[in-house]
Parts: sequence; C-alpha cells; structure tokens
Amino acid sequence: MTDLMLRPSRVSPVQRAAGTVLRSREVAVAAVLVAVILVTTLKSSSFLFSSDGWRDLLLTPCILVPLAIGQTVVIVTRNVDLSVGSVLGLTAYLTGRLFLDHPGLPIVAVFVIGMLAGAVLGAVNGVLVAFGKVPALVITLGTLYIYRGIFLTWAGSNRINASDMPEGFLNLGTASILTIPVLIIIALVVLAVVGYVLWTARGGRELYAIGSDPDAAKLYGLPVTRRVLTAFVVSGALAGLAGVVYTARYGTVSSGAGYGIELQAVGAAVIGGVAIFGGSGTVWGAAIGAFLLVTINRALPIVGIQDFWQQAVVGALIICAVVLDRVLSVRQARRLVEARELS
Amino acid sequence: MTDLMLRPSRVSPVQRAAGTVLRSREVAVAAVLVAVILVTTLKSSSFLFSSDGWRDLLLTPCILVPLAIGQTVVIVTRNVDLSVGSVLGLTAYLTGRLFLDHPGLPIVAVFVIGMLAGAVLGAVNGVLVAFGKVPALVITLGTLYIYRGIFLTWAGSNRINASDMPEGFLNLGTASILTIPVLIIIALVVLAVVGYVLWTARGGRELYAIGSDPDAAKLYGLPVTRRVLTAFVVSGALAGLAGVVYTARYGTVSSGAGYGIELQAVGAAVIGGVAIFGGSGTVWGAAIGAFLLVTINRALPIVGIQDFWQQAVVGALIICAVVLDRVLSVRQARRLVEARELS
Amino acid sequence: MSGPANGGAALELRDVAKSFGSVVALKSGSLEVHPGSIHALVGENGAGKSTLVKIVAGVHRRDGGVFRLHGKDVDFGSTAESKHAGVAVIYQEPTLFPDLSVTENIFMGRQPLGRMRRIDRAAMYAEAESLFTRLGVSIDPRRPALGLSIADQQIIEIAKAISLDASLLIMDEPTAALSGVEVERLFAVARSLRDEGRALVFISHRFDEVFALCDTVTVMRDGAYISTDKIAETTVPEIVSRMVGREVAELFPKTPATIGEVVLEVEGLRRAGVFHDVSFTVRAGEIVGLAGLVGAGRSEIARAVFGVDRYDAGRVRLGGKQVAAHNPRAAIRAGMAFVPEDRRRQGLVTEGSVARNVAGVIRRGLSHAGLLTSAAENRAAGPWAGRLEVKTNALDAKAATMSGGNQQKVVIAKWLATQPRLLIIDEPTRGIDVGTKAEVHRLLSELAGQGMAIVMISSELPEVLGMADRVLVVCEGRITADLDRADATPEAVMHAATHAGGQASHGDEAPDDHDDHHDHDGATTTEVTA
Amino acid sequence: GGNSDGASGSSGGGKTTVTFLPKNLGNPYFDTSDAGGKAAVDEFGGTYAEVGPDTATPDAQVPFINTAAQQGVDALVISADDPKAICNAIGTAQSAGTKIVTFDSDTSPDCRDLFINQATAEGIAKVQVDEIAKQIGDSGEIAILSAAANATNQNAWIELMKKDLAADHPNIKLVDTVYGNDDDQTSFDKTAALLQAHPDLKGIISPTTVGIAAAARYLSTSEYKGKVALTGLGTPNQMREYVKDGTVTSFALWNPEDLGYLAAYAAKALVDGTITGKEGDKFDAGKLGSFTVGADATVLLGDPYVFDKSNIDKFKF
Ligand SMILES: Nc1ncnc2c1ncn2[C@@H]1O[C@H](COP(=O)(O)OP(=O)(O)OP(=O)(O)O)[C@@H](O)[C@H]1O
Ligand SMILES: Nc1ncnc2c1ncn2[C@@H]1O[C@H](COP(=O)(O)OP(=O)(O)OP(=O)(O)O)[C@@H](O)[C@H]1O
Ligand SMILES: [Mg+2]
Ligand SMILES: [Mg+2]
Repeated sequence: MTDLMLRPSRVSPVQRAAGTVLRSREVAVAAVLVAVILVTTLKSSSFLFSSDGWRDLLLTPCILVPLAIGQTVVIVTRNVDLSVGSVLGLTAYLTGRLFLDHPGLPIVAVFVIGMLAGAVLGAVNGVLVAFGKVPALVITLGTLYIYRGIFLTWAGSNRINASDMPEGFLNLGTASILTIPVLIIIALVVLAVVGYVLWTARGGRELYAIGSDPDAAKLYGLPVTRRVLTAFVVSGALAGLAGVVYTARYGTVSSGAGYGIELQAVGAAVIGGVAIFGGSGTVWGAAIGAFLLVTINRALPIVGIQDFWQQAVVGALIICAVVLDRVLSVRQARRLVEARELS
Repeated sequence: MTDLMLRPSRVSPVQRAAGTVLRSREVAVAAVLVAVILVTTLKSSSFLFSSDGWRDLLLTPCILVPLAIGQTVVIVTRNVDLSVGSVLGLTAYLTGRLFLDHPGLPIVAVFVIGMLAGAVLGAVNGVLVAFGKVPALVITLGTLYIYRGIFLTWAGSNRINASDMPEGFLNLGTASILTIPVLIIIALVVLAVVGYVLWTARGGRELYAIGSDPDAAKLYGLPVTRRVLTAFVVSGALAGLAGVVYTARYGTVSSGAGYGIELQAVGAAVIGGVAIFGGSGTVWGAAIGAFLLVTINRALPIVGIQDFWQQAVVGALIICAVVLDRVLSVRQARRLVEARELS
Repeated sequence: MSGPANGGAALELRDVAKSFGSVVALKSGSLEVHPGSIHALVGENGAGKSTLVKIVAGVHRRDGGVFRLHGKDVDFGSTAESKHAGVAVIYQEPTLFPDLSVTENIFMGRQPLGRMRRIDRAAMYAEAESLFTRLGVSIDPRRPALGLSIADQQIIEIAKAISLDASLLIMDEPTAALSGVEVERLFAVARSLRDEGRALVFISHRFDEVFALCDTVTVMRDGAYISTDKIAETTVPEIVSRMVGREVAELFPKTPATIGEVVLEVEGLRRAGVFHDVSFTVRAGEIVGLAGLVGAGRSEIARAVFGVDRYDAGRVRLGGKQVAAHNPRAAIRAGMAFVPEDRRRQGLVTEGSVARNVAGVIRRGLSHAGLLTSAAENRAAGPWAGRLEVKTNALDAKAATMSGGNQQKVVIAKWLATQPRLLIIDEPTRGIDVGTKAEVHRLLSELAGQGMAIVMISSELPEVLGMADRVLVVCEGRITADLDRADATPEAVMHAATHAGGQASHGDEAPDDHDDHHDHDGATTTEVTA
Repeated sequence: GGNSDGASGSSGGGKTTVTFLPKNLGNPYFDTSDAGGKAAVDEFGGTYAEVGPDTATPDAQVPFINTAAQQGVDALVISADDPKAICNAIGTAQSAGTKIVTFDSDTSPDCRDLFINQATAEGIAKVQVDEIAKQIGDSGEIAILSAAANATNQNAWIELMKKDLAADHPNIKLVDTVYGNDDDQTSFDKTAALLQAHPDLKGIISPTTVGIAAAARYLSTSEYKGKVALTGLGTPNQMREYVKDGTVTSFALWNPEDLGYLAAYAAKALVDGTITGKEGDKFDAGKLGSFTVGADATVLLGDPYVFDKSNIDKFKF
C-alpha cells in the first residue's frame, strides 16, 4: 500500500509532462490553427509570406487575445464576465479622450490609465459577484448594459478620429520589432505572465480549486472572495488593455466599439479547452483559441468561402470544441478509474 | 410537536395565497411597471390615453414576451438558450420568403410554419445539450453563430420589404380586438398555456425538479433527457413565433433582425425573478419583466431622459433584480432554518 | 407472515457483476430477499453494496449475472423502470430538489392528478402530512427542502420511499445521519412494512441496528458474495471477521492520555434560532464528545466555532488567543481543523485529485515562495492517505470515483496533514466500515495522546462513550449536560439529550425566536406561528 | 450576394479587375450601386467582384482590403465604414499597386485616390429640408431620425440642415434628433417615441434608408398617418408601399446605380492612367457622359433625385 502511494512520483516528471502535452488540448487547437494557415497560404501565398500578410496574421488577434485571457481567469473560478465588450468600448473611448483633453500625455501613461480604468470596472463586477454572492452571468449581463450606456452617454455624437491622436500612438498600431508587431508582443507578454501565475503560484492554483468546488474551497479556508474579486479585476484590466490596443490599431472609436465581442471571448476560451463550469483549462489554450477564431475569419474570404459563412464556421468550431471536450473527459474519467484498479 | 406540524395547514388557503402573492416577486415587478407607466403618463398623458399610446404600450412587448417565456422554460431546467436571437432572425426572414415564394399562403399556415421551423432549430440545441451532455451556454453560443450565419447566407443581399407581404399580414401588426392588439393577445395566450402547464402539469413540475438538482432528477427516474429536449424545442418554437410576429410588426426584415435580443430575453427573465441556475421562477414573472424592459425603453425618452441612458437603466434594473433576489433568498433560508428549529 | 424462508423470493440476484471501465466494483454479487423479511446487507467500504443497490435500482446496468424480481427476469435501464416495477430505493446520499417543497420532493413524477390531469395539490399535502405523522416527524409539507439538515433530508428520503408503497424497499445506510428517536421510528415503520408482506433490504455499518431490525444478513467482501445467515444463528464477531476477512482489533482502543492546558475556549456562543449560550472548553490531549439528537445543533455549533457559519454573540479562543468569527482561514491559521459531516458537499474538491484534496489545506506549508508542485502535493499527501488505507494507487486519481468510505478517509487525511492543535470532527465514522472505524478511533486516541485537543461529534452513543474523556450533551441548541467519562452512562446522556432542559429551554427560547423574526422578516412568522 | 471569387482576382491577366467593397453586404442600397458597378465593368470588359463584411463596424473592412491587395486587384471601390479605421490597410493596398476609389461615404482624402460623391452634402441637406418645408407649409416642429449617433455623413448633413433651417426656414423648429442605429426595430421604436414626446410634431426627416422605412412603417399604422410628414433618403423598393398608401409624399436619393456605374468607370480611368485624381482631370463614364475631377480628388454625381407617386414605379431598387 505504502509503496503504491509512492508510485505516481516514480513516473519521471519528464515522462509525465511529455504524456500530458501530447494529449493536451492546446496542442490539438494549435494543430488546427496551423492547418488553417497552411491551407490558406497554399491558396494565396501572400496570406503568410507578404510582409502585410505576416503582420496582419499576428496583429489581428491582438485585441481578442487579452480578452480571452481575462475571460479564462474568470471562467476558471466558475464565473463568467460578459461585460468585457462594454469595458473595451469605454476604455477605448477613454483613450481617445485622454489624448484630446491632455495632449502630450505619455503613451505609457495612457496604457496604464486604460488598464486601471478597466480594473475598476472589473472590480465593480467582482465586488457584486464575490460579496453579493450573485451569479456572475447576471451581474455582468447587467454591467454589460450599464457600461455600454455610460459609454454612449459620454460619447454622445462625438467619435474619436485618428486626427485626435498623436502619430506615435497610431504608429503603435503597425510598429513591429523584428517583424513581430508590438501590439501582439504586449498581448503575449500578458499571456506569459498570467499563464505562469495560474500555473505555479498558490493564488493561481487556488482559482482552480475555487472553480472546481466553491463550498469545499471555503471550508479549506481558501480566500474565495478575494480570489474571485481578483479574477474579475484581472479580466477588467485586460479588457481595458484591449480597449487601448483597439484605439491604437484602428485609430478610431465609434459607439459600436467592442459590441458583442464578449461572446467571441467566451467562444475563444471554450475553443481553447476552458471548461465553462470552471476548474480546468489554461490561458494558453484560450489564447490559441482566440488566434484560431480571428485567423479563420480572415482566412475564409481568401479560400473563397462567402463571408456570410464565417459566423457559421465560428459556431461550428465552438460546438466541435466542446463536444470534443466531452468525449475526451469521458475517456479520461475511465482512464483514471482504471488507474485505481491496479491497487 | 404535532400541533406545530399541523399549524401551517391551519392557515386558511386564502390567507396563505394572499400571503404568497403579497410576498411574490411577480407583484413587485408589476408594481414597478405600473409606477413607470404612471410617471410617464403624468409627463405626457398621450403615453397611455392616446389610441396610439395605448396600442404601443401593449404592442411593443409582443416580441420580447414570447422570447422571455421560452427562455424561462429553458433556464428553469438549469440551462440557457442564447440562440433565440438568431432563430428569430432566421424565422422572420423565412416568413418573408414564404410570402414571396408562395403567394396566397394562408397567414395561419405561415405562423405554424414559423413556429415549426423554430422548434426544429430549438430541437438541434436540445439534442446537443440533452444527449451530448454539454453545457447549454456553450452549445447555444455556437448555434447563435451558426443560425445567424445560415440566415445571412440565405438572405444574402435580399431583404424583405413591406411591399413583399400581403396587406392582411401587415395589418396584423396593428389589428386590435377591443383595443387589445392581436399580436399581444397571441403572446398572452402562449403565456397562459405555458404558465398553466409549468404550474399544474407533472411534466412542468419535473422541469423545475431537473433544474433544482439534475443528478437527483436522474436518480429519481425523471425523464431528464426528454424534458430538457422539450424545453429547448419550446424555446425554439416561441422564438419562431417571435420571428413571425417581428415581420408582421415591422414589415421589413434585414440582416440585423433579432441581433443581441437573446440577452434582453435573459434579462427579462431575471428581472422577472427567474433564478439563472434553475429550479425556481415563473413565466408570469418573466413576461412582466419583458413588459417592464420594453416599457422603460419607451418611457425614458418621454420623461426626457436622454436615450443613451436606456441601456444603463436596463442594466441597473437587472442588477437590482438579482441583488434583491439574493437578499430575499438569504432571508428565506434563515426563516426556513428557524421554522425547522421551532418544530 | 414474518417467516422469510418460504415463498418465492421478491428479489433474486445471482453472480451479478459490474465493472466501471476496468474497475471491478462487483465480482459476483448474490442476494435473495423474501417477502415479509428485512434483509441486512453488510460489508466493508467499497465492498460493492451501493453498486448492487444501484443495479437493482436501474442506475447501473449489470455486466452479467441473474437478476430476478418476483421470479421474473428483469433488466432495468433506468430508475423509472425499477420504480415502475415496485422497487423503492433510499440512496446513500440524499437526492432532494432544494427549490421544491418537501411534498413535491416526495411525489415528484407521480403527483395525484385531478381533472384534466392537473395536479391536486391539496390531496398531495394531506398525504404528505399523514406520511410525516407516521414517521412521527414535524416538517411543514409546504416548506422547500432547502435548509434541511442531512438528518431531515434523510427523513424526506424515507418518506419518499415508503410512499411508493413498493413491494421491495432498499435502504442504503438510511440511519447514517439519524440517531436515537428517528432510528426507532424508522424501524417501527420498517417492521410494519415487513408485516404487510413487503421485502426490505437494509444496509448499515451499525451492527446493533442490524441485529435489532433484520432477520437475515448477507455479507459481501471485495464485490463478492460471502455468506447469508439467519440473524438468530450468527454473531457480530462472526460477521465482522467474514466482512474483513481477518479478526478485527477491539473497536474502541481508547488509551488514556495526559490532559494538558486548555486549548479551546468557547464562551456564550449564540446564533439566533440555532444554538444559544454555548460555552465549553477543550484541553490538550482531551477528546470531548458532542452527543445529542439529530438537529440538536451540534454540527452548527462546530461550524460556527470553526468560522464557517456566523454567530450572533459569544467568543472563541484558541490557546488563549481570540479567533476571528466567521473566518475559517483565521481558524486554520490558529491551528484548528474541521472534518465536516457532509463530506459529499463540503469535504472534498471532488473534481480534484486525491493529492490535491489532501494537500489542499496545507498549501501554505507546501508552497515554496508561493510556488507549488504536484510532486510536493504527493509527498505531503502520500503518508496520510497510506495511513488511512485510502484504496487508491494513484494520488492523482479523481476523488469523485471513490466509494463513500474512502472519500471520508481522504477528508480526514486532508485535515490531519495540517497538524492542527484542535481537531473538530463531525460524525467521524459515518458510513465507514468496521476495519477503518477501528483505524480511525485508534488514530484519534493516538492524536490525543500526542497532545492534540479533539472535539468529536457523533450520533453513535457507543462511539461517544467509548472515545470521549468528556461528553457534552446538546439539546435544542443548548448544552444540557457536561459528563465525565466516568459518569457518562447511556441513560445519563439520552436523558440530557431528550428531556432535561428541553422544557425549560423551550420556555425562554420563544422570546429570542420572536424578536429574531422581527429583526428580519415580519411576514415570515405567519408561516410558522400565525 | 457577394460572390467573392478570390482566384479570378489574382489570375485576371489583361482585364481590369475591379472589386467593390460596400459598408456591408445584405444592404439593398449597395446591391443596387454595385449592380451599377457590375454593369459598367461588364461594359468595359473588366472583371467584377464584390466582397464585404456582414455588419458595418469600423474595422470590419480591413481584412477584405488586405485580401484584395494580396490578390493584386487593380482597383478597389469602397464605401468606407469609417474614415480612418481602414486607412492603414488602404495605404498598404495602394503600395501593392491597387487603386482606391471611395464612393457613398469617404475616407479622409489623403487615404484614397478618388472619391465619387453621390451628391454634395449641401445638396442632400437642402433637398430634404425643402421637401419637408413644402409638405408642412414651411412652419412647425420637426425632428430628425438619424443612424448611429456618430455616423460621419449623417452628422455632416444634420449640421447643414440646421444651418439651412435657421437661414431660410425661420418658422420650422427642429425639436429633437434621435438615433435608430440603422436597425429596423430601434428606428421603429424611436419613431414611436418621437411622436409620443412631441405631440405637435409636424414632420420627420430621416436621412438614412433604414430609418425612413421604419419610420414610414410606424406612421402608416398610426393615427399620425398623413398628419405627420416624413421625408429623407430612401430607396423606392422600401418606400413604394408607403408612397402608395399616402404615408409619404416624397423622398430623395441619388441614383445609387449611376453612382456605382460612375465609380467603376472612374476606377478604370485611374487604372488606365487616363486620370490621376488631380483637379481638372476629365474622363468618360459610358452612358453618364463625361465627368471632371473636382477639388481634393472628388467627382460629383449630381443633384439628389426626388421620388414620388408619379415616378417611383420607374425604379426597381
Ligand atoms: N461510478 C463509479 N465509477 C467508478 N468506480 C465506482 C463507481 N461507483 C462505485 N465504484 C467503485 O466500486 C466499488 C464499490 O463501491 P460501493 O459504493 O458499492 O461500495 P460500498 O459497499 O457502498 O461502500 P460504502 O460502505 O463506503 O458505501 C468501490 O471501489 C468504488 O470505488
Ligand atoms: N445546511 C443547512 N441549512 C440550514 N439549516 C441547517 C443546515 N444544516 C442544519 N441545519 C439546521 O441546523 C440545526 C442543527 O442541525 P445540525 O445538523 O447541526 O444537527 P446535528 O446535531 O449536527 O445533527 P446531525 O449532525 O446528526 O444531523 C437543525 O435545526 C437543522 O435543521
Ligand atoms: Mg455505499
Ligand atoms: Mg451534524
């Protein structure tokens, strides 16, 4: 018995790692992504090999990726944040106004302010959910409307135009370092940080514990309220970042900014293998999912599929992903049970 | 001890009924609705007393009410149907096409076909959720995109114009019986039927049981799969009905039809006191919630609130509703414990 | 007609097998139950009892073997079918619909119908009330199931089952949550059902109950049938040795430990409507038993002390230092551990791995610079899980797939891994087999020996009397007796648990229940007292 | 529907490939204009294609511009969802040798090669004000039902209308401006709200095809039918019903078919090098005759066209 207890540690970490990676969802999605890119490139080589094609391939996801990451952090705790689209719109407009009202504000400051604003909006969600103990789905549905309303009222019939913003900021939209666009670098840095924290920090692991059984987490003495609050703040801050990025990339903000993108963010997370009822899934997966979503949308017209079909394809993708999950998890459950039979 | 047990039943049914009604959520929401109408009427008497005012008051909710009812039926089973907006769009367009391609088709037939089409789309959701055992949130998010995509592809660049449809059908949009618009009568009949079934039919109660604890329902031997499937079919059929009504009322269908209305439907249900995690809430409440949502939107501009604020108000409404729920339920839980303690 | 032997069997299972994946839960389960007989089914945790039950109930489909009901071969694909065939089952875990009234819980799916197939609620409530009277409990048939203690839930389950008036009634550890009076009433009902000629199967780990109620007993071990005897012709040691396959050590090896300084001080703890002016102390090396009837408020007191539930008044001190109220983390940091009573809902992160579950609480200890590796988790978890013989080889197996007993062991292991100064353990051996039971008891007194202070809530009187240095009796939320090991006799405890103070407490309980109602909801009182 | 056949674009050898990129597909207005474009392209024997997003969000057009550029089409004819959002993409497309012609709604002039102006903002504003003035007897309250609160051309027109009203129609009072977001349902409900909020309203101007149709639908079923005048920019197909039943006396629009037609010829001219986009350049546009490039590279189609009972049946878009 006692040596049985030790068996798992006998399997060399390398072995185990290798095993998990190969079976991992992230790899599967990444494979699909690569396939899409290959096919499209065969159809029109410039999709990948023209400087623009390459740039857009990397640049276009720079808004959805941060959203998907934030969404994952929240979903993992068995919550969801529908308000990110409105937060994005609001912070995008805020960014423009900052440049209008405080010319000469350093760009970094704008990024910081944008993320802070997002964090505050996220905190509102977090407080309501964590302290009010009310379903996140409903709360964030409410704030979705509220934030959007504030945005509309604030903007009125003004819009932000490129001419309102400094060259330096607009150039960010296309600037690259070694052919890698700056905006996506930002997104990837965020990804790396959040991913690392979720994977190895105690706080991160506790998010998973909370998501997989809130009551037990409470009895464990995990700081459930604080963690959930944090998750929403992170999601908000990343939506804020996405807002600033949006402005930098498109150089314009109209009342439609970010409308309906929250569902795409959820979709990306799901495609990336994040379980909608919490407890499992990685931000890596979500980010790849976001990449896939965006890239498919760009690829379809090129391979000559009518634009109308794009939505349908996105939907199909989501459903395939979750059905696949289902199949895999059933399988895995069986495997785990079999593992015990040895005892 | 024994008398304590019997005491509750000593309270006369009338008393109890009165008690429940007074404490009931439906009444609270209805009160708010009345208040809104009163205030607005004071501001502009024509809101209620002009023939148009009266008609629009009753007519405008005729699309959201069926959606809210369907949504409730699904939510009660601890699921959610995000695809209703797309189903509405698709069936609305179908309605138009029917008149274009089969002139002289009786109007009743069009309603039936519309609802059947909706039911089929709902059945797709139902099958995936009930048999695939995958979270409804994700599945219907997927079909939301798929159905919308099919709609766009099918409609292509054609839109339905009033001139494409027979007078008789368009007149339905405003026809009234004793000053009560026909379309809302349809909605109310649906409400009555569904409400009655949910309250007094075994099948209806089982929906609540399923939503209240799916595993228990399964152990208990309830036909979970069949019931959940039915719930989605109903939701789909009602979305189909809403689609036909949409065409009759607006006399035109373009690619945006029903976009984003699914969230309003969920919102209406929540405002009406339907618990997002299933097991409790009535279609009466949801319908009143829908009425309130729609009426507020119409009232705000009249009382002189800038229409940008409408969204914010809707959001605030949702959050108030759910927070209120929370407070009440906490109270009730405590009361129940004490009730137990006393005996 | 209480003679079991003669007449065709109501239920006949022969060499029934069931595997999950390649886990053999049931190798060759055999069981023959006759009308008018109460048949006991006993076996260790994981012996396959519940699995057998679930096959009869149609939850699982058997892989092989004979399954006859009243002589006819049957094969149930769903619980609906078995129900239809006249099989009523009380599952090991209560399965209620919290949002629905207890009445609807009882009649769901077969409500009495009036005109136009509409549900006749009046008839339903009436029937429910008569059921409750029969079980001698007082539950408002209109209240939702939400907020019932496990005991209450278990009673609803029983009402549900007997209301089916089935020809075969199977009860999987129905008494696990019950104590004293409830059990007696249940037995009365069971006997009357037997005398009506129905067949009953009774699963329990409590032999006193088995011998008091049943006429026949079947023993299972490792998913296989071992033996069937008339109760009259067998003895506890016999059965135990068959169950375990070895001689079991004495059940309550309480080794007197040296009592040290005061560790836990509870002063004037009060929670409106649940418990009132609760004060007691626990010393190092001392095992304090909390005895009392179901619903007395023991768990609630424990949960409040640990900070899971709020309390309105009072103080909790650990080692002289005040412990923040309503804050489990503070309690854990202060050195408390709490093994909850409802392991299924509160004990485990069931999706998580065993190691993750065990290591859960001690992350703080495990994590270096806030970082945490599953290797570390396994290191910490291994020994404890091993100590308790958790039947799992892979610490990264999912806790959810373990049998009831094994889950309990994981929870205990989890908390022991935090090396607390005070261990609060609620129903430590509920649903645990004799072998492990002895192991748990040995463990407890060993821990006490090492100077740990232990509060043990138990509804099993023998357990309390056997283990506790001091017995606190709780009645209607009040501590009505504080008995030393010496003068803690069954009579004394039961007396304190039932009458003593009962009357008195009722008198002065009324007022603070009332102002309590005024506090938050005037309307509510109409339901209960108007 | 947009049969975006990518291959034909890249493989079109000598033929001039012209791709139309409307604000969004499924919009009859652009279907008509693009149909005109197709007619023109067929006339001069080029290769025509139409692509576009399904919703008109600022950035929705970017991927299509990139794609077109990657396919090396000779000319892109765009109705910009947004004056700036697509400029980067356009820039790269131009550097890839694609000529950019905007029509219907312009980008900022420095982005594109040429803008085909359906009508001057002044002209559009004037015709709508004149129509409403005529219908309400040049005095009383009016309101405007616009598209999105910050739609560039809508706001420009509204500004000019205000000026025009102040200058030439002192007795007409503009009491409110509401936004229907080019959504049938919203526009419809906003119309209802307008009539509720302003009992003395005499007329409504809706300078957007979706808005005017929705408003007409509501009016036609309300007690205000015939009492409250409605005009604005609409398409005959959408308005036919309401012109016939007397809800609407007249409404204005340029002829989008001609617009597309002209845009296509302008694009060809650019590709062939007949014009470069500088002021004074002349080019020939098939049946429409010859046009001259005006200030900052714009070509004006002409004055808006007024539809009413008498002429509406001559148009089928
Ligand atoms: N759904 C399942 N999946 C996998 N294994 C299972 C499942 N249900 C039961 N088992 C395994 O089958 C064996 C028998 O379990 P069962 O619950 O029947 O034991 P039991 O006799 O009821 O124990 P206890 O007295 O603790 O309830 C255990 O090893 C358990 O882990
Ligand atoms: N989850 C709960 N929600 C609401 N009330 C509860 C809950 N659990 C218990 N109660 C109530 O608290 C009181 C005490 O219940 P508790 O479970 O503490 O009794 P107990 O003495 O622990 O009995 P046992 O543990 O044997 O069930 C009872 O009135 C019970 O109805
Ligand atoms: Mg069991
Ligand atoms: Mg207890």
